[in-house]
Amino acid sequence: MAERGPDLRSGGEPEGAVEIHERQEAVGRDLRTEEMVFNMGPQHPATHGVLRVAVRTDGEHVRALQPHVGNIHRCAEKIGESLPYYQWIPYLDRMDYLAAICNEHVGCMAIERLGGIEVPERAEYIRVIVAEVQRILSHLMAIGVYGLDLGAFTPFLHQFRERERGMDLLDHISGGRLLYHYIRIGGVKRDLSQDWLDELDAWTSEVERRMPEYNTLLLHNRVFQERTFRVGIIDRDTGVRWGVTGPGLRAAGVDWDCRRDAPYSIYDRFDFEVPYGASDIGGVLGDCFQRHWIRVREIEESLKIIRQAREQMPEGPVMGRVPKGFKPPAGEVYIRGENPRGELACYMVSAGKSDKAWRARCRGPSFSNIACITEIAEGQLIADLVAIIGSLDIVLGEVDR
Amino acid sequence: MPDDAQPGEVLLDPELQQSVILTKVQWVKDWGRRNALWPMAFGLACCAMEMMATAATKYDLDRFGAGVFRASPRQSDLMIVAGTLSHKMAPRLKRLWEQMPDPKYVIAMGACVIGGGPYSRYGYHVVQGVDLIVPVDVYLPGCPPRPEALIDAIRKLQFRIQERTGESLATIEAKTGRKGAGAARAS
Amino acid sequence: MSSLAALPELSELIPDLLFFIFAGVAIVAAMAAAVAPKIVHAAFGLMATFFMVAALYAMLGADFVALAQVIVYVGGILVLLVFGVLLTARTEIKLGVERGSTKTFAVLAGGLLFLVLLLAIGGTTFPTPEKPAEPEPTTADIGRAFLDPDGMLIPFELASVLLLAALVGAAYLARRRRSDA
Amino acid sequence: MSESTDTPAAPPADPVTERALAVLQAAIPDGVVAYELTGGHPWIQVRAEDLRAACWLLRDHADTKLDCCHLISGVDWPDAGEGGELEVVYHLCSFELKPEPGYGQRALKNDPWVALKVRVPRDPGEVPTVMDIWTGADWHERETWDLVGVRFTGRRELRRILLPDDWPGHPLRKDWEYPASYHGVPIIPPEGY
Amino acid sequence: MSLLLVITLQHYLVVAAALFCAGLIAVLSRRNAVAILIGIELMLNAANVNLVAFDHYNRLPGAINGQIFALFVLAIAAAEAAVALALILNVFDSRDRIDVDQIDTLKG
Amino acid sequence: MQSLLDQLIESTSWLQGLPVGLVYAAGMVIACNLVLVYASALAGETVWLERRVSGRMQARIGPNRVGPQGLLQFLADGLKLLGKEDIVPKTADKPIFLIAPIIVFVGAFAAFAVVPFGHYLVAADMNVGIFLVLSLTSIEVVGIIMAGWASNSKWAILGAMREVAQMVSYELPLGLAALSIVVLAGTMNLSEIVYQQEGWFWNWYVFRGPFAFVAFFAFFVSALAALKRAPFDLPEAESELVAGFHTEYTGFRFAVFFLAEYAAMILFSMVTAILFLGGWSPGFDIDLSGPLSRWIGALILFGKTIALLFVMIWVRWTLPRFRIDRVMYLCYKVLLPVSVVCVVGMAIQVLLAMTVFGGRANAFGTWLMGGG
Repeated sequence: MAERGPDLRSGGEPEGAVEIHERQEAVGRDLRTEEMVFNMGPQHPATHGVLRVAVRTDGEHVRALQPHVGNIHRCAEKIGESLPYYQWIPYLDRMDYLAAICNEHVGCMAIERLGGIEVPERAEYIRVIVAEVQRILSHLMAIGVYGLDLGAFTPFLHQFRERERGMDLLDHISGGRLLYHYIRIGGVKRDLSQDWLDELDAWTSEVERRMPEYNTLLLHNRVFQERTFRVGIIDRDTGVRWGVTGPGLRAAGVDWDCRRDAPYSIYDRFDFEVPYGASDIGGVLGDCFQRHWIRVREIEESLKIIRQAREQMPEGPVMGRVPKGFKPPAGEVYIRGENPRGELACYMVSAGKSDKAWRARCRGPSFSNIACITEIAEGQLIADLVAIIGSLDIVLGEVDR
Repeated sequence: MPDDAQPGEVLLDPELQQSVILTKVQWVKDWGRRNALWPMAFGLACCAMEMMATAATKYDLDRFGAGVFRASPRQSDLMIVAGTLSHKMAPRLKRLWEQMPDPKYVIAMGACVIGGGPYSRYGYHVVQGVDLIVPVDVYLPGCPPRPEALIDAIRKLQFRIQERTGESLATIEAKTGRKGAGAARAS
Repeated sequence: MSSLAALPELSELIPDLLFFIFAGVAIVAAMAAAVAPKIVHAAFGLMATFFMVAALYAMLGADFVALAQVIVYVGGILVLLVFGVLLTARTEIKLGVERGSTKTFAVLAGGLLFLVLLLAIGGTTFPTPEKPAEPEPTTADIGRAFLDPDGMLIPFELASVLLLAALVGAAYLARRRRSDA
Repeated sequence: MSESTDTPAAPPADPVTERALAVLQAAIPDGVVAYELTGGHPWIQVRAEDLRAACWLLRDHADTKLDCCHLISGVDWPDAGEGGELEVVYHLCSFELKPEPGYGQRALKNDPWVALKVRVPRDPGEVPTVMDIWTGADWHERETWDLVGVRFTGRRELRRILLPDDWPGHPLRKDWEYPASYHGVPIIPPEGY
Repeated sequence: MSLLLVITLQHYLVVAAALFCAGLIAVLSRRNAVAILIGIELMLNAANVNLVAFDHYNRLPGAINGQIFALFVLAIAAAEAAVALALILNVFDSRDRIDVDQIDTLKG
Repeated sequence: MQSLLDQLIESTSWLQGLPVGLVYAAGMVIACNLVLVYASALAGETVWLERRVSGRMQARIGPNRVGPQGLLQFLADGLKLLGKEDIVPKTADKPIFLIAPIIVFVGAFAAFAVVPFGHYLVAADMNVGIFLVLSLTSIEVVGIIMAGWASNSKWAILGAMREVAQMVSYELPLGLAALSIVVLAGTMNLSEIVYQQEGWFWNWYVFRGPFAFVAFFAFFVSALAALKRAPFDLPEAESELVAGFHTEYTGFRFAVFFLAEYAAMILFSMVTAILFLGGWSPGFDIDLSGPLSRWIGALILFGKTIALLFVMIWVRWTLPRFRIDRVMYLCYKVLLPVSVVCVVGMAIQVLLAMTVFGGRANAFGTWLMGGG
């Protein structure tokens, strides 16, 4: 092993240099220390996967940065064009592997709309229930991993206790722990049993009981607050301009949630609040703390939705009529749904000739969310950069698709 | 265990086999190696979540001494390639693997890294198996494999280290000239 | 340490040996610090010198001074120096090589001075007492001397004022100049 | 989808798209090439040279205020026109304008977004950039260039984003061929897989 | 203590002289300001060795003036290093170099 | 040490035939090795303790397969690290890269020489004990900056810079908090300080007045920071700097860093126990100076050390990491003023005890003025 590079994750690659924003050229004489170019990632504990961020720093301060994505580009759109519609659903699962059900939900809705397939009432309720369970799981993960990014290991492992139980719940109905392929075109794979629903109730109350514990460890922790207050502020203008959606946008004070304001599926039948950023929560509008706070609040709201859906759920079949050799007519469809990370949108074009889509396009919310760090992380400390990337809660599978 | 070699037959020097003391020393060394497999904190995609779950509360990889996830490849012994390996990532993976000190082990976790998995047919950007890039010691199928399976893979690797005197696949390949000689397959 | 006085001959050699080790390493490290081509190596040579000098102090019975040497020189000044080196490392390439003539002159001057000093030391008879002072705890004595109004109180206070002035001055000089100010 | 409650015979027009169309037709009457106001996916198609004007208008006009570029998609139509066409679809939405009460319950259960389309010949496939209008369009444009090969003009740098810089071709073109290998690593699965 | 009979004051003085000369060489030959500072520290150390050695070999009972002087030198060295480094950083900041040959104007 | 050896020579016949100096030298070497082995093994077991305790705190189990209850885990880790390939990066500054871990190791382990494990159970009973501990631990900074610089890696150098800034700053409150106990005790000899705290637990220095009480916390927090333990673990913050200054170190050299870190933890826990918590004094009036009972004292000190180690682990696995500016804020605007007040207040307390409360004449005066 004679040949060993000098430093681990940097150098050697031609695209390693940071592109500099035009206005940063005039940094001038303020630089007193040596400027260094870091390559955070693609294997770096804080980049949540294989994101690579080239950072130009001045001491501890970030001068400029450029995220490089595509390290797990898995060609989901090409596969969507190459496979029949129903075979594409598992690939949607793998896009945002922390919110597989939500992805399936949106993808199936798009295909159903394209082919005019109706979904039974009970299946819609089941979809909402499992999607909200998935949202809680995803947010639990986001909260825990955010603690990990900030150096608090324990909340991360504690949340896994609840997360494992929730994953078991979905495992029971689908046979997979992480990726489910439970929601199918025209309905869901199988009905929920009474035992499962009882188990769901036990789990929801357990989550409700544990949330204050996590909040003590993170949300109300002085050190945590000092790390997140006034850090990585995404204000309304920046967020909208960059196309940030989900908790990131709501933390900026935008009172918008697809589930309530543009309801898909049957979300208009439930009564829930949409938490959004305000200056009296702590920190300032749109900072890392508020993003975290919104995730915590959304878990509570999801619990509400689950309970309501559980009460209202009618009896009936769970699978609609899907024609054999499903061939939708020519046309397009654009569906967006509220994923844990933001708005997932599916744009499908059918040429009407085959059982394969002509174009299957997905908007991963993380893709737009992570793009904005070039702007918001400038001038922050390196430690803050970690806090910002963590608070955006990206999943690289969805960024790269 | 694979069928191609009796433990200690091809892979040990005959001289080494005869020397009892050396064998004992080797046993102690291997005992250390197998009980302190520090994985690199290196996840690619979905399987990385299951890898985290394996290290976390319910499954607790740390019981086997394999729970010290090191961020630096210089300090890790085991690379769990968890997730889909893309062509863009492949050179970096190779580089990270090269930065690990010997003896080093690789577990290919998940269908994608074993042979491209679901992306094999149409996924133009997915490498058809991580063994095209680095030698793999244990293959762990599944999409994604369950945490129990990962624990099993690590146990398999531990047995393999003890039986094969700690040599990683890279060394064995160089010695025997056979590619893929002695790779194990977990459940 | 009282019973050490009764040691037989064998152990008498140990301090001598130690002295020559410490002194030798100190001188070699000092020369390395003076001529090492890399400034960082020079700084680490300096560190070795500091340690060895501290050891010499300890041999001279000045334990407090020895530890002060370690804590101030190694823990403070040296770290400052290395920090300065790291912050100005960009210039290292330009400054690594000195002009040959300057170097020769410097070594000549240094060697000459050393010869002169050697001659002076060899030619002088120092009034050495029969027995050097017994090594005893010096901390209390030093403290008393520092706070004795008839002794070192005023210089001590002046030194503290000096340190304060240096602190303020250094902070002022090294402050970040705002380019927009 | 539970659309069974109301499936009218004549589908109503999408109000947001209708408004956007009115705004566009008032300002750049020649710009709008075609439009579709009903159905599951209403859209407006503009000429490529009027795209930027249309986007500025839709973003800033008080009636539309489409302040967010939600998604940019490129679609390859190799059989359309002469030598094929590339279609770029901009899905725009607004966080400024709240949907009217009951918007969600309207017959067309849909979101308040507007689809703006532009079609250009496949070669050279040049479309003016909208990156300065919506900053977030930056990465979407880069991705569309990367995968579909739409050349966005007038922007800072149009580099690949997902694929490596030296990747051959644009994979989502319908006539793209799988290369045999990339840097010595095979891309096509081994025989008999 | 009878252990130091072989080692006399002169031994220490020679060590101090050597250290001083090393410092002198550094000061004379180097052009990097930090390296010159290193030389100065060496010279100060040499002085300190002398002070402590004289204190040890010629001490009146109860008086440890040599050690106290050494401590003063220590304090002054610390102050000097801090100010000098601040100056060097300042010069580096404005000139982008710490080469003493080229810092010949007082005006920054 | 001296007296122990004297006793040994008196009681053993064949030793009397040898030159005393030789016996002393051999005794010193053996004692040093014993201390080294003891401290290393303890450091190794502290790693195990940390992993088990953190496991329990995280609803996990922690290592339990290697040896009984996983007690041999550290042995496996150590053996493995010894057998790893030793990589020196091509662009590294080789000599400095190789020396750096040794300096860190020396800085952490040498200070054990003056730490008394029990009555007379001390390798070198120095009069400037606590001063030596502080000055030797400051050597560690140099080793770390060498490691960071020589690695020629950006993460390493950034970690080293953080470490230097943090360590140099926190030495001030650390030293001052220790100084307030020195004012009270009137000595820097660690054994002497423990003798003064023998008897009932209210004699422990932590309970002697408000300033000592505050100084205890100032000392412990500063020690946490100087040890770069979470929440002050910025120099090796995994999520920020990969592994900080030892990013490029492999195998044995990394193990040395690792061991030195845990040894320093034990050292500071022990010193805290000695300075503030009565050392080997069990908290009630009992004589532990006998040849056998001094080992009981050693066990008691060991227990106190473990308790403090547990607190360190507890803190680490509970709190998120500070940011560098908050770390500096905490040092210069909180701990430094507090510790200065402690020193001054302690001086006033001792003065008051001497003048107003009658000094040694009554029990309260004695309690208030310590040994000073």
